[in-house]
Amino acid sequence: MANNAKTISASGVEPRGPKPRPMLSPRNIMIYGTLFIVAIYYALPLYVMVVTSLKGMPEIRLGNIFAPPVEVTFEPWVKAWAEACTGLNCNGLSQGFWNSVKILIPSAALSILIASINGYALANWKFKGSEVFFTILIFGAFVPYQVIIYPIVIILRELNLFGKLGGLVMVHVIFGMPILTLLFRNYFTSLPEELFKAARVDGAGFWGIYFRIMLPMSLPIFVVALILQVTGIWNDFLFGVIYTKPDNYPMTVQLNNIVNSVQGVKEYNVNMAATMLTGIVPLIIYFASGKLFVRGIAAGAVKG
Amino acid sequence: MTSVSIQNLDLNFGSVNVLKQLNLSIEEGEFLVLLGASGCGKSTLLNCIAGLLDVSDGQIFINGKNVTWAEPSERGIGMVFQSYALYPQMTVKGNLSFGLKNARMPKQEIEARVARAAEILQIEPLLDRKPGALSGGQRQRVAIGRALVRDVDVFLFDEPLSNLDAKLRAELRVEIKRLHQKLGNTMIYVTHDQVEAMTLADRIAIMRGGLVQQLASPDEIYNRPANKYVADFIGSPAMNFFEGQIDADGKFNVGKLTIDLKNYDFADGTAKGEHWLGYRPEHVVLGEAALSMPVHVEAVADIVEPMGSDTLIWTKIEGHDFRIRTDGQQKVAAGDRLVVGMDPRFASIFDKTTEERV
Amino acid sequence: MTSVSIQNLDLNFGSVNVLKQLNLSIEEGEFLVLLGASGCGKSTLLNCIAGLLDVSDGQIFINGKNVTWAEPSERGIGMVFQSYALYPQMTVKGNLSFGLKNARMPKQEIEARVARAAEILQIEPLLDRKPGALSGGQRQRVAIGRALVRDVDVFLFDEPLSNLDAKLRAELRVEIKRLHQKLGNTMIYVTHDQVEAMTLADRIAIMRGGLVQQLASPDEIYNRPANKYVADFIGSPAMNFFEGQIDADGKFNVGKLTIDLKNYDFADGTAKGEHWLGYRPEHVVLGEAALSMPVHVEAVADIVEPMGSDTLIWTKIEGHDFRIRTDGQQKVAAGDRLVVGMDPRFASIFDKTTEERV
Amino acid sequence: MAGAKQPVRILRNLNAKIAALPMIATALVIFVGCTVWTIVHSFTKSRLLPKLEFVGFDQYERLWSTRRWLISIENLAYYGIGSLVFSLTIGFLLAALLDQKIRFENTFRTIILYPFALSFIVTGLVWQWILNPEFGIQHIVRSLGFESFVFDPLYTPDIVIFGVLIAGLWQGTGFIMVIMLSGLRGIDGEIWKAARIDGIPKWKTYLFIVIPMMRPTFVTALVLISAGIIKVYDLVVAQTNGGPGIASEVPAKYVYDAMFRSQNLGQGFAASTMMLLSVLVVLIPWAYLEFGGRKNGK
Amino acid sequence: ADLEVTHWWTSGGEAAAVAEFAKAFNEKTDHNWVDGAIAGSGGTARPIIISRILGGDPMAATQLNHGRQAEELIEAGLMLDLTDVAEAEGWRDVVHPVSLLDSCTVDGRVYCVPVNIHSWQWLWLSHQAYADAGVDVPTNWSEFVAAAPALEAADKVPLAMGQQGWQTSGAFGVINVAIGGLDLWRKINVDKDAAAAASPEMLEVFQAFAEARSLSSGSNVQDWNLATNMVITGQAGGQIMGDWAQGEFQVAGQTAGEDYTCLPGLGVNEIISTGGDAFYFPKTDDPETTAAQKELASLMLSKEVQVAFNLKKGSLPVRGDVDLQAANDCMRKGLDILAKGNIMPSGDQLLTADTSSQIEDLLVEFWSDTSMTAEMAQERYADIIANAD
Ligand SMILES: Nc1ncnc2c1ncn2[C@@H]1O[C@H](COP(=O)(O)OP(=O)(O)OP(=O)(O)O)[C@@H](O)[C@H]1O
Ligand SMILES: Nc1ncnc2c1ncn2[C@@H]1O[C@H](COP(=O)(O)OP(=O)(O)OP(=O)(O)O)[C@@H](O)[C@H]1O
Ligand SMILES: [Mg+2]
Ligand SMILES: [Mg+2]
Repeated sequence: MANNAKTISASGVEPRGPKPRPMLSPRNIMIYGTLFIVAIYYALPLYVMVVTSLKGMPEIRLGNIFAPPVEVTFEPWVKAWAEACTGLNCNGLSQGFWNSVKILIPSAALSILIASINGYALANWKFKGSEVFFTILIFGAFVPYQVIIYPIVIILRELNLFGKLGGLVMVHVIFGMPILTLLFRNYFTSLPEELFKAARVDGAGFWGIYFRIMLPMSLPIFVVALILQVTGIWNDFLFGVIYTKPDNYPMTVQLNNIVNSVQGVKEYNVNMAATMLTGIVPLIIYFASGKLFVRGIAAGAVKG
Repeated sequence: MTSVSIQNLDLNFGSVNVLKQLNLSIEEGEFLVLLGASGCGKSTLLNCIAGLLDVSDGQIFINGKNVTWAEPSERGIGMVFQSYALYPQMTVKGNLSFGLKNARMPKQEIEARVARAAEILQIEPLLDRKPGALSGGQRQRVAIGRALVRDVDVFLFDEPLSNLDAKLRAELRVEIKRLHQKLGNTMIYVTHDQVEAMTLADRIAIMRGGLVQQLASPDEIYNRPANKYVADFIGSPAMNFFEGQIDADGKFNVGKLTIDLKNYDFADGTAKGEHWLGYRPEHVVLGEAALSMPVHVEAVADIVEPMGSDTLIWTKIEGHDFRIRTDGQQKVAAGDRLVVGMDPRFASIFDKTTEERV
Repeated sequence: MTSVSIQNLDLNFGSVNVLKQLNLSIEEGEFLVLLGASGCGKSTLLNCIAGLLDVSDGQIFINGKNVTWAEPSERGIGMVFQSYALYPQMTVKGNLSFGLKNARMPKQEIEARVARAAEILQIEPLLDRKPGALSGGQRQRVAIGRALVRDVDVFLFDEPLSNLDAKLRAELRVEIKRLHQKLGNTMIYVTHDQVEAMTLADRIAIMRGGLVQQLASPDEIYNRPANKYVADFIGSPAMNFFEGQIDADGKFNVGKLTIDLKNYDFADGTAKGEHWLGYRPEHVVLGEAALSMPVHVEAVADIVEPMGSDTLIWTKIEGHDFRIRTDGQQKVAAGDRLVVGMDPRFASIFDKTTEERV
Repeated sequence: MAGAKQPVRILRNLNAKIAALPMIATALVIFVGCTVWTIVHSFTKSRLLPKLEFVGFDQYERLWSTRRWLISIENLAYYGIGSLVFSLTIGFLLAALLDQKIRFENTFRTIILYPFALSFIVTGLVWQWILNPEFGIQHIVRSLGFESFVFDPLYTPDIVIFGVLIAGLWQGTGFIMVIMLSGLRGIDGEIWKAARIDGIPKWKTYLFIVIPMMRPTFVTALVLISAGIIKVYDLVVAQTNGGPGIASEVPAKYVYDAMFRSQNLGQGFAASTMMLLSVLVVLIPWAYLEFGGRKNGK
Repeated sequence: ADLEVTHWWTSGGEAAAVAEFAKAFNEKTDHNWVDGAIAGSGGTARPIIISRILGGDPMAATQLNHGRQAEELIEAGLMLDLTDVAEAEGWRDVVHPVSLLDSCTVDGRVYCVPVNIHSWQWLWLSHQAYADAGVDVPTNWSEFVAAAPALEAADKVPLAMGQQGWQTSGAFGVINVAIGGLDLWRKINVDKDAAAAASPEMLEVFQAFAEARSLSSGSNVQDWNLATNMVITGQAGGQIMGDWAQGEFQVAGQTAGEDYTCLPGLGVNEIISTGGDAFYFPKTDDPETTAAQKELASLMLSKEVQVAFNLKKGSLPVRGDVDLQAANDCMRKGLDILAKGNIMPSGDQLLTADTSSQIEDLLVEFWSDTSMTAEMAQERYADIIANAD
């Protein structure tokens, strides 16, 4: 079709209808070519992880990390999940997985709840000094963790929360608060203020407006917050190391332990399987809700 | 009886003084329109009345009760917003009953009130829809309904029509007027559209920079504007102004043109010295009839804008831009010579420095 | 000579057919306004002419050249957008000259053109400011200047005034008109504001659903609308309509009212059967004078809207809403009995089914 | 005040204040309290346990004469500048590519963004594996016949930080791209049309018109990247653990090691105070631009 | 009671050794060993252990290198006083050398249980590598250096070395004593004599260390046991590593003297350091736990456990009165040296963590940065010693 139109115009016939655009224009080749290469760069590590985790050790030693497995074996996965050892504990990652779940659910729920209420209060119920606290909080988003790791150890000790799940949850809530609060504040600020005024005229109070008016309108931002928190908390390493004990180690810490507990030779396949297993939860969350995430970000979530 | 009374109201945003010692009192059943340019503090004043802003100083009384510190929901007011501010996740019914539920009213009573409001506003068939599925006009009605069900004494409107297109705006304007006739509540209505103000108001308060410039009936404001600002603000196209002197004989001189002001009702005898003379474009008379007017002068049509029902003519008289509004059947073309007739009775004179009407 | 000619233009967005076999031809130096409700395809058509959208079918000629496949910059058009689309980081001068620099025009030539455009638009003092530091009207002028410097044959405007407030809009409207008189370029102007359309256009194309409903001078469109849609769309307040029958005698009957159409210029003899009769609110005569009109009837004023220069009266005649526009000095109050006079010469008759003018 | 009682100010909107208590507590106790605590203790001789034995600026003097700290700072500078420059350019270029109304936009975006979901630990391990000269890229290229090919950044002290950077960019650019994309989508479409009518080529439109217009987006991205840079820790721990030697040490790791490995809290606090200072150097101009500038603009 | 015990023994041989403790504890008492292994060497584990103790949620027992590391914890009263157990069981009499117990003692109170003697001073040599290269297995450091070119020619790494800091600084200590002699070492580490650190003798040590650096240039592994693995598989000629490497050879089924050779003191200066691991017992409020802790403490020093543990670990028992029939060739060499009294304290006992990590940082940097000369390193070394406390 396009070809046809071209010959006609070349032979002097009037242009008519849509301008012919060849599929293989240099522009398209450039764009798709670049994107393709970029996609390979980004996809490669995942591919390597998957492929390596499905190989046996001998095959790895023969060594092309990019080659697909000749003989697919799920043993590394089984091993990583249930058998890999750290010291005397040979339970693999499974325990860490459940620990992470136990840490994740309350931390994410609580931090999102608190941050959304904070954001709501800051957006709609400004009181004297609220901006000051907010500024401090935002400043907190940029404070290197190292600056406050140690004092928090002391605070947790005084609260008798150190090493307990509750302590770690509290730490996650605290460190998630600045960014989430900013996110929610910006979002609630972007909602029409008149809605809030209307509800006040209708006699709804602080909580009434929050639960009945604001919450039902905030799905996009909750999705963004949820994704950020789930990935953030799941992927956390530093707090997991410092503020928990081995019983409660989250998955990342166990991953690091397993990968660094070398017995004889490094079992790259098991390591990669363990790595995959650790990454799988955030990946699923991300793949399942990527579009919403992008939309939420675009909705001004990250602005300002 | 006074329905709403505002005494020495001050409102500051930080160091910005938005309302300045404002006094206003509104009679029961009156339809008061707050009119003014953008940013003059209309919404701010309305929010103060509604209790959505904490006043910096002064007092607000509604139905004789001091409500300066009362919560918005306790003031006996209902408010309709520019964006309607309907709760998007609730049905129309939910929207209407939200305030009543908050007040813990018995279910039956709620039902009854919602039904009554829906009937008044003719939105019965929409009760189970969500706002997203309503047209602009329907949303507007629901927004009014939300105030209606609460059986309030005072309705506050903040530019309720400015998001709508011209056609719908004209229709809903009439509906609001009908509603006011039917309900008889006090209504305070903010707009910056002078057509709305003129058509709806019992009285108009023209605001500027946090001060009320003139508070009077539409007729008065249109015909006897209190100062040059008001005169310029009201009327489209805007009033024509001449800058000139009034001499000892009570004659206004601008360039070669002399206008005898003997029929003009000065506030105190006559005035002298530098003044502005304002004349509305629609009071100009053209053609034959112009010659019989006390003042007539020749001019060349610069631009002609036919608007169907009327025609606007832009011209220049004595170096001042001069607009003429004449009816649509008058065939004038750009470049035509015109005879322009004016009647000093319709003119307004403003002091050059104070810009107050004399 | 034809400046822009559009032949059998089709445009689809996916499966949505936005423009349907549209034909339009615009004379050189003509000021054509595309008028229509939101979403009718005005901007789409303009974008097709500008080359910003690929047409699905049909051809576009500008100055006799087939530009269907040409790049926007090669078409000899300039475009002014609703949001102005000024480059915010460049000064006014930068905005004006960026396109020229890009075309590798010699520096001197650029300077000269910018200076000329700045002079025409009286924006010389603004040349070194950034758009952020300009008022709405000034931005508008810079946006026009950007088209001006490129010395194009055709100016395209996409609702250039709709972001401005009423006052400024009226002023700039006049300025655009002046500019057109001065430059004499072809101009295609999109708006949904009928006042703009009426005042600016040499010809108006009324669009609806991707089709041109009527293409004629403002006067023609106002007085002889081609169909009921156009009649209803143009004029504010809208035309009054009566639904009735024309009998064998050429009389229009609605309820007890009979209107003799003998002075109406039917397209082909007389018509019979179900029809609409339209009558403009401003053609109504009240009071004494009404009695001398061919048709007169009594009615009760329902709502009265004084608007300063005019007064709108809402009433009901034979069960149909009926609007009357009369001058501002007429004192009518709601509830007054009126005598309403109409002249059939000003009426428009539309077929009941096709809604075409007969 | 005739008749009406003036309510107590504090009690106005009490619920809002109660609801904000966790925030207030966090802001005051954690972010102010703990920071001050750390700064105060950075002037002490604390070893394993915090002690208020002040030693003036001794800790700082020692800090700035410690090679490892200097290397850490240097690495942070390389890593920081590298990740700022590359994140912004790559992120923007990718966003611009995706903005060309291409097919499979979602697929490409998903592929580019997924690493963001992974932890730095995972990222570090994978890239350690891919950059391993005996198995990874070097090995592959060599086995293709290029025997002398050398690509072992993680084992070459001079460039190890760039090996870390590759992994860091892989993890983070997707997110920057999404931000850029939403910034691009936020640009008024009429600007594009105006530029086309002016006959301005696409790349010029991006360079001279769109990028300047996206300043807020760039600032947001810049701040996010900077905040991430200063905190970089997990990635280095997982990928190189500071090696080879101390060639890929970073300040965050220095702090951690000083506090817990060397058991010299004072030193760790001094280093973290320096980190805080460098954050402020980034943050204050930003805050000024964002908030100060906005006020002036209006 | 459940006792959580943290340690960083996660490699194959180490884990097997810990399992002996766990087994004994579970079998011989009513209590339960909860293993809290932390992977990735003491550098990773120590912070975690310490922050937990400080955080008020201590484990019941933890491995720590005895010496000055725990001093402040003890001073802060966070550690359980074991003096009563020690006195009741006469530790002072059974622990040999008694200096090990001294380093657990602060102000006359005993706070830790030494569980083994680890000596760093070993050079492990692969018979296979030398056979492949066609040279004899060296018997001392200079022979080792001389044989290097032959190994390199055979595409082998002369000296295997992991990339972790403690390995580098450990090897330095070994070379220091072997090349510079014990007196020099004492002057520097015990007396903190900066002049000695800057002496020409010390320069020789640094030069030898630089030589080691160049011999290990092909060694890219991270972990010490991977380096050991290179020796086991014959990819590398030798490795300087403590006696715990023994465990890896054992797990790999190799026999000392046949498959590999160990040279104490690099074959130059036969001496071993008496550092080692010790267990500390953080204080708790729970009397039951305290009782269990004390039981574990005494169990760790008991004869059978010492034997079982040390055989697996490859280290020497801390009791002079046990008989290690099962000990292999290398262990016997160690025991002999111990019996002769050729012992030296370990660096951990003399330098603060701060100083030793400064030295470690320096050595690690030196090791990886070939542009740094021995002189440059020595200068900075002397500086650190001058500022040590
Ligand atoms: N929250 C606020 N903080 C600071 N200044 C404000 C705030 N709200 C309004 N203002 C300022 O107060 C003045 C009056 O604002 P207001 O909204 O009352 O104007 P308005 O008359 O309603 O205008 P419009 O017709 O545009 O709605 C304006 O100058 C505005 O900038
Ligand atoms: N990019 C697009 N994709 C799909 N549909 C579109 C697109 N752009 C416009 N349309 C549809 O085409 C129709 C015509 O749109 P157009 O913008 O031309 O209307 P318009 O007359 O300019 O309206 P307005 O007065 O609101 O600007 C509308 O129904 C619109 O929904
Ligand atoms: Mg307002
Ligand atoms: Mg449009």
